[in-house]
Amino acid sequence: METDNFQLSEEQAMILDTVRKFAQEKVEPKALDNDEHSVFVRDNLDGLAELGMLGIPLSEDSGGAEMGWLSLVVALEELAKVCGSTARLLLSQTALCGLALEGNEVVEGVAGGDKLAAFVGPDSEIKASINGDGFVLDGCAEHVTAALEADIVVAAAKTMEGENILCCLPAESVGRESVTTLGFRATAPGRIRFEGVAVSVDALVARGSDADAALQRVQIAARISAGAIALGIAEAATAAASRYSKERIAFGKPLAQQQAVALKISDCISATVAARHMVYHAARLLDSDRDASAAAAMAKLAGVKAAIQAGDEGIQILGGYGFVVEYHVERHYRDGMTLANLEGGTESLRMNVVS
Amino acid sequence: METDNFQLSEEQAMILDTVRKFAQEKVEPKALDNDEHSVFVRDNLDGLAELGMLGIPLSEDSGGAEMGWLSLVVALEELAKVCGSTARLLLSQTALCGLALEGNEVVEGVAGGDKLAAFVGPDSEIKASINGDGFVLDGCAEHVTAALEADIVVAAAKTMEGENILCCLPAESVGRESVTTLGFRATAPGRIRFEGVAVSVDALVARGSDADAALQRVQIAARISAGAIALGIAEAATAAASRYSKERIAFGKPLAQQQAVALKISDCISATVAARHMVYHAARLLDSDRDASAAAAMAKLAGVKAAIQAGDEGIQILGGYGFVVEYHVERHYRDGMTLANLEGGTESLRMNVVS
Amino acid sequence: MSSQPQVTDFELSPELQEIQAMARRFAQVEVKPGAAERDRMQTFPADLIKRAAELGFLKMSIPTEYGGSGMGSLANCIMLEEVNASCASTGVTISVHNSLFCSPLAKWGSHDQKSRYFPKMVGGEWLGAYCLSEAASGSDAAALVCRATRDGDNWVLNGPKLWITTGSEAGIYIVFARSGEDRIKGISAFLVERDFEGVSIGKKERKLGIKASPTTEILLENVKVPGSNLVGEEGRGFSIALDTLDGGRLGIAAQALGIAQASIDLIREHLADQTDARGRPASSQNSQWVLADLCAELDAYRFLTWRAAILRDRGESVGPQSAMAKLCSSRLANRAARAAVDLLGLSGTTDTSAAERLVRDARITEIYEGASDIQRLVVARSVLA
Amino acid sequence: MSSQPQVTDFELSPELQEIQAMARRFAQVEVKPGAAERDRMQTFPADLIKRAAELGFLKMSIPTEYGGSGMGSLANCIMLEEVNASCASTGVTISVHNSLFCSPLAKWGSHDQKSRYFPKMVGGEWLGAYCLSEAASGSDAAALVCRATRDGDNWVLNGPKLWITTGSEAGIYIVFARSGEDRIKGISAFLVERDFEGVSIGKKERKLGIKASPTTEILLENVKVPGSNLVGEEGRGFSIALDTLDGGRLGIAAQALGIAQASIDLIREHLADQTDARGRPASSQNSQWVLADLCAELDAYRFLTWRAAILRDRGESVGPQSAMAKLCSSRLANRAARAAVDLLGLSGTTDTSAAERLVRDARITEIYEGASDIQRLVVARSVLA
Repeated sequence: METDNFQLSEEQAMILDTVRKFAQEKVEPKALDNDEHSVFVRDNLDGLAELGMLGIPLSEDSGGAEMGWLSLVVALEELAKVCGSTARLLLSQTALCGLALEGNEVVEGVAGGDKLAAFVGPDSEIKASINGDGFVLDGCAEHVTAALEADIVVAAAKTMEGENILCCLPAESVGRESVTTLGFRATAPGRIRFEGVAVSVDALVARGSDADAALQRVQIAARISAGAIALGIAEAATAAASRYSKERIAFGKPLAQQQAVALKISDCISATVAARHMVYHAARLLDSDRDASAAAAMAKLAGVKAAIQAGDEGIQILGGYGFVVEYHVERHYRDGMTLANLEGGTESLRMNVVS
Repeated sequence: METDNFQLSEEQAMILDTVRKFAQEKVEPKALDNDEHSVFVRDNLDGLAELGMLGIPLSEDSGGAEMGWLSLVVALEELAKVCGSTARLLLSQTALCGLALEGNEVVEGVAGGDKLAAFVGPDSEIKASINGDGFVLDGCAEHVTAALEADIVVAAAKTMEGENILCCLPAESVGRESVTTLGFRATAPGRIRFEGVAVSVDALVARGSDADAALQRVQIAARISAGAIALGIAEAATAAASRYSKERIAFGKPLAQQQAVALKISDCISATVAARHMVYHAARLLDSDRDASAAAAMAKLAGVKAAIQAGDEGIQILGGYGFVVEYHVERHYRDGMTLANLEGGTESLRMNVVS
Repeated sequence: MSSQPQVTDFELSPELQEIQAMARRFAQVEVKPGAAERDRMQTFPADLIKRAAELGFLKMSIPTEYGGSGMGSLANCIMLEEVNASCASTGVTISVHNSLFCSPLAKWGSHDQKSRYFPKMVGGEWLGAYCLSEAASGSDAAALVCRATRDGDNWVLNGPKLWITTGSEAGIYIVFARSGEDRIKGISAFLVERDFEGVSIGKKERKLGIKASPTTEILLENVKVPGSNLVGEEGRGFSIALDTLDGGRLGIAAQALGIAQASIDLIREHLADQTDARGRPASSQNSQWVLADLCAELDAYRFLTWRAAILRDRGESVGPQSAMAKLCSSRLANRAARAAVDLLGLSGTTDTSAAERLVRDARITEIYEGASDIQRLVVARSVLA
Repeated sequence: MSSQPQVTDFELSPELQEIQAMARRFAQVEVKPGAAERDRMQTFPADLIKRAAELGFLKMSIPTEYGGSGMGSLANCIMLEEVNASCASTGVTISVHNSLFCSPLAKWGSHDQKSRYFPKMVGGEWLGAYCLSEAASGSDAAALVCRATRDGDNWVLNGPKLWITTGSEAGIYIVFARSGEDRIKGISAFLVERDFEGVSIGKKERKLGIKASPTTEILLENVKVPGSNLVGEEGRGFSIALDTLDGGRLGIAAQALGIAQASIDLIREHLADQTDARGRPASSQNSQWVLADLCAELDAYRFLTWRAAILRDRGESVGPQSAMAKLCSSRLANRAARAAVDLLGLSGTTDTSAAERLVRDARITEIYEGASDIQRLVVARSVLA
């Protein structure tokens, strides 16, 4: 399962090496503890910023590195292998908030990591009503990454007339509550309430067809990015199961020699390889300015499927050890299932493939 | 689902166009009838030979075109969209018999289409016993493509001591019986019996490590090729279901507007796209002389899975129309299931991925 | 028998066990041997149907007062599972006769109708068939356009019916036709004899499976049907059609169980040959695991089918229970047959084994008498009601 | 009650219906409200266990002559499904006490043992636990190394036991230890009181689910156990362990059914809000279809579980039937819970709904008391025997 079969450029290979090293040295040691005690992984985000790995796909004008989406995919995949929360936070900061703010003056702070941002997407169906030149927002977003710690909130909302708006608000202007989540527990997830939140003209990032276009860009990029995280999760769970199966002796031989175990691992590998093809392909389409909409939906579907399958089978192969936190697989399983519902649930993505 | 997203070379695009035209004009019109009445599709093979499309991946020394395995994949995929049997016959003649005979003087006749060949692979576990300088073969191969019409039989066998041999025999020297098969009914399928069949030194193509290497090459190439056929079947069944769902009105609207139908088609598309990535990737590995063993196993698994899924769901979407021969999908379903058991069954391929 | 329990602590009553044993003997000894040949040649099993009649299998849905045995749905399911395990074409012929013709006639027909027709059905002199589907109305059955026009005391029927099981072999049909404009209440049910003038057999379908059971078009051209052959009241046709399908689905669920059982038996025999020196299974874990999963689900869905049949025998409405039984059993039949093809290897794809026929026959069970999506709709509506 | 049918035509006897109603009331009114909080805080439901004892739920596997109600496996399953639908941690505590401790003591224990211990178990004064697994012996249970050495009339036990449900809350354990060299016949079963010298509670596991049920190590260091606490004969331990698991698996199957039912209820409530102007379901076909599939399978696997429990109540060996029930039910529980997470959207992944707890709790049902592959092995061996 070497990624070099997948024809990465030298730049991408460099990013892979840098992020892998960071992930293994800085992120992995604390991943279990951060998840178990819901410790926000801000330090990992800062570390990535120092390495120049925060604004990978964003334009140079926005303070990004303009290295393309496949580069971000590679970085997310590596991070997700050791800590889904860190990868999730990077996705939120870059593919959601950073991309949504491109062209806006705030974006540099986001791309550089100085301003932590949280994203409320169209899934949350926030309502906007016209209020003079600006708007007033009402509604509730149930599960928002970094909600509790963000400096700013980037929110999509829709008017009664069906016009999309995209705005950027100071975090103090919205209601924020802690929620316990199934996965990504180290991302400071929270519920964000909009109860008559005023949006001034200054806070407006885009509206009408500009907002539509921005949200469409964000949707596609975020789905590909989520696919990459899923891929990393799938690989980590498969690797953990494979490792355990070679070490664990049962009925006089390593578990790996039980055909039933070998077949489970085989199926996880196949699903993961398929997902990698789909995710990389979608990222390449996006990087070459082609329509990646259906490819992005398929990439996220394939990734999430592989992640849940590998998490599920990984737990099964590890047995009791799979059910406890120390072996990480239960975390991969929870993160995978959680990812399925973010950036478009499975049902809506399946519909996107045919529409 | 355009193949041009998959970065074909100009040569490959040319093959695609040529074969697609041939498939649509010559093969498709008779496909239903050929299958229903088990008419052998020799004329299609001859037509491909005339177009120079028979020995695509074989070396020039062997009378082939040396255009690589991805080129064959593209050709098989196009043929399988309209007639699985024709694709299957091309696979047998080229990826099984032609490749197995490379370096042997007989190969030119096979690559050019003058000599029709049938292949008995290691799956059939034919036993070889030493007989002077040669061997005697015993055993039975249950389902052999072109068995009833072949001029020569290329057979693998194994001695008690575990030595593999590969030989080429005149078809008259083996017992041949007609069998009714689930799919690929227009390939003149048959049972081949070896009851003390003598193999002279002249008939021996390879033995020992040479035979091992040849069989390994054939196995990988044949699996990738089978994956390509599966891909074509999956695409055809998905397309038939999609077309029908747009035309058929039920409950006051086209079937395609029923979400349950749309989701079935969506899942078939995802499975097919994943399979195409896997098949093309494996072919490219083989074309660049890299180890394609696991990739070939995964490619065939993904292809067959997509083919059976699309055949099954296609029938379901067409309802009664799916169950009758005129709408082709039942044939795709039968061909897909049959393919699963040829060139290595699902269980053994899944084991190959991890070994 | 309705007052006695039919299933106690998950075991059939002695009476039902007897029917099961008789059906199994018939199926294994008489039905199984020629099944492959009949499939290949598309030969209707006329002799077997006569034998089934002799054994009383064609009069099970006919009340005792008309010469039947009035055994009910569960007995019918028990018998049908056994027959279908040997030959799905024979099985569906009996199922349609019992569940889709005799059963609605017994429930909705007049004394006169029953007196006239049941004597011919009891011994299989006439087989019954069910004409609901049309070219443009499958799952959306209420979209049918076959017309029934009043002509004095008679009705005149016009329009082709499609996908009629036993179409060319039946002596009589229950035909659903449009007697009025209302989408639902404009449909009535009629008894149409094969020999009525204007009835003819149209195209015979060339099919994936159940090839020994003729599926044909039935063409109705100015067919004069006596008023006395209207089943139930005018405008009740659609509810008769749907209620009948609730029962018919149990027959198809039983068919699916039989196909699943036959597939499992094939796999078991295939694996039983593979033992180690101590006589323990030496077949692969994969094949054993697949077998275990199939066996567990077969038992489970058999109970689901029996439960629905018992409720129907009590006269209760069984829409969702019957839908559950068909939904699960038909899916299992296909999974089991595909597993048999898979695990039998190269023999699985040739007529050396029955697997290739089972996998083709299984496929129809998810389609006819209500496709699986319709079953899901029925269950979901009931759960969300 | 063993002479009376427990299930007639797929309906529970009045007595069992009463137990079901009582358990449902307890589960919905008392168990459900605090379940999320107990999960989050990993709080053992001590008060609820007392209430369960008051309702008689802890004495169901204890014979009447020792103060129990001797209700048997089916009653136990009926009760457990209800409790588990509200809280799997509470459910497994009761299940282990009944199925894994009281049940083997009733079946294999001496009169002296029963007289000494059952009075403490009847009212929940002591909870029972089951100590089979060790760090290196999970599915391969016979590989256990915990030693039992003779010392005069006593035995001395040494070695840690792992994955002990209710480990830190139990008053007594049935411990399986190696009293001889033979892999199978060298294992014996002992009753070990929590307060015996040398017994201590080791590490408490941090788990994915059933977090209100403490899973701990039990450390045995030179624990002196009187000879009178040997259960059954010396060397019978492994067969006692396996037979006990056949029964325990039914408890886990019931737990899985409860989790599946709770997941289905969540989905149903979520979809019930979505109706069109005519009050018909307006939720997506996808969600309705998923719901229909789950409902059908739940009914089917409940029957599978009941069937096995009835056979066990009759004293028959139920290895394969019990394995089928656990295999299917546990898979369904996970599918149903994942579907709930999926269909509830963003609320499915937060503690706004119970889905995120159900999906975590469900996961253990495919693992403990014999992982699914072991169930498949049991079924396959029996089918191929």
